[in-house]
Amino acid sequence: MDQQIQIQQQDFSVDKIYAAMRHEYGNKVGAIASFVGLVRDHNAAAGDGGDVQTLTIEHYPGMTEKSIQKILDYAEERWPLIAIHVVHRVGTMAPSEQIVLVMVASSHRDAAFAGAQYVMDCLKTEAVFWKNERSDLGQGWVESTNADKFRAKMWDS
Amino acid sequence: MDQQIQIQQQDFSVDKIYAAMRHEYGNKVGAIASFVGLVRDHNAAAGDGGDVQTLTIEHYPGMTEKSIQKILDYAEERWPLIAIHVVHRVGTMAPSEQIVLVMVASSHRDAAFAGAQYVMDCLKTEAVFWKNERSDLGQGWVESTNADKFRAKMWDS
Amino acid sequence: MNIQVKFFASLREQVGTSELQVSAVNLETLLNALKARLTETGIEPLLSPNVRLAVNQDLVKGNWREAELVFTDGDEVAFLPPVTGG
Amino acid sequence: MNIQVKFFASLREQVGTSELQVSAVNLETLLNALKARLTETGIEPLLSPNVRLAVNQDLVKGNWREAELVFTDGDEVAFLPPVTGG
Repeated sequence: MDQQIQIQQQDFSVDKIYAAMRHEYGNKVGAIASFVGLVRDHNAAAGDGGDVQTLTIEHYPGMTEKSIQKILDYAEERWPLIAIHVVHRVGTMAPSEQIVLVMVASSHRDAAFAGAQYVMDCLKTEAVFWKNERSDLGQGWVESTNADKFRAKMWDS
Repeated sequence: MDQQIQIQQQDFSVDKIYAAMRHEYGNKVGAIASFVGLVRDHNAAAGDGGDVQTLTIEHYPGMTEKSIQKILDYAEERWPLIAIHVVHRVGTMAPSEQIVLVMVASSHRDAAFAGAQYVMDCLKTEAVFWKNERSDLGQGWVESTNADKFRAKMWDS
Repeated sequence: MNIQVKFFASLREQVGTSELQVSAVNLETLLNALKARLTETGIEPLLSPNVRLAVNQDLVKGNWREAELVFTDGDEVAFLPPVTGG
Repeated sequence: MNIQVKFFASLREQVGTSELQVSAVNLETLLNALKARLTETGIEPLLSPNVRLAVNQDLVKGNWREAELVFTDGDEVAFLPPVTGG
């Protein structure tokens, strides 16, 4: 399986990554599942009801990449996947900006969906990032929710 | 929720549909899940081991659209979705061509994933299409597999 | 009553046509009319257990072979082999 | 032993710096060295139950506060508050 992990400040083109996914692995690719996370305008952090003005994401260069690679290694073992591409932005973003892309190619639709969903669930709970939301009412660090942790745990069974 | 259903012979641009999905519904969109199905080169139909040369999809104009709308109506009721866009091609396609796109926007990642996967599962079993695969060894009509039917049934619970 | 009858996919191939115009007032007269027209294959393929029937683009619920179908002029009746998309 | 200590996110804000160089041979001497340097906040934030420790970018398994950690020159030690991405 081909793994690509990009952590970067700049925005990304879903289209370019899709085109590569579609054409680089030959005619055995029957399914491409993707997920893009975008900055929403409503507050997740402090729950103070303020509208989000910016989201700032911090990472630990080196360790963050390793933490994502571990997630992809597991996905590769569990499902018949052809390729996974993850792009995760860091730095400061405004509402409606793209934060993260997970794209998974497989011969099989179930595997592509499961792989993409698994990687997203683990990015929420395992990947080494920190998020700070700034609203008109203040700023706060976001933690993964109990629902996030529950979802990630479900893949163990 | 906004529903768009396109059934067409010509190919489609995932990028254009993604751009519309991202910008037409404001800053409450936090998650966009997509699935693209492509023509694979290995045979699903006759299982005769021949490499697929063309896939031909037939539909029942009017009724096919209605069958998809019913699927989207159910998805809308079940999950908090902002928009679903389905494009399904008909006619004759070669390996690696795009067949189908399902794209779902939501505020929530779980809902976007579940919506996209539900719609795909039902397109396999409920939507009014017929598929004919032609390989170097012959041609045959494809039916949804028992696994497809099982997956679609699982959403009932 | 003038009925438009449609055949799709494998059924279209088996009966050798995609569309027929027949005159019928109910399911029984429809099947008789089709029997008279489909002299090569007969109507066996249409009665196969996995074939579903749609009237004016709505699926007939349950076993259509036992349904009380009454037609009005211009109705569209379609025989559908097992579907799959995606 | 010269150790590079890193603080991220909320911890960075709380201790007021992202990096410190300290001299330590094991966990105990590291925490003592940090206590001496972080006079404003103390090391309380670092000991919070949800803080994890990474040595050379590998998470210390189990409860790091009870781990037998021995450092070598140039080791990188990082205090990580709860992570979330995606």
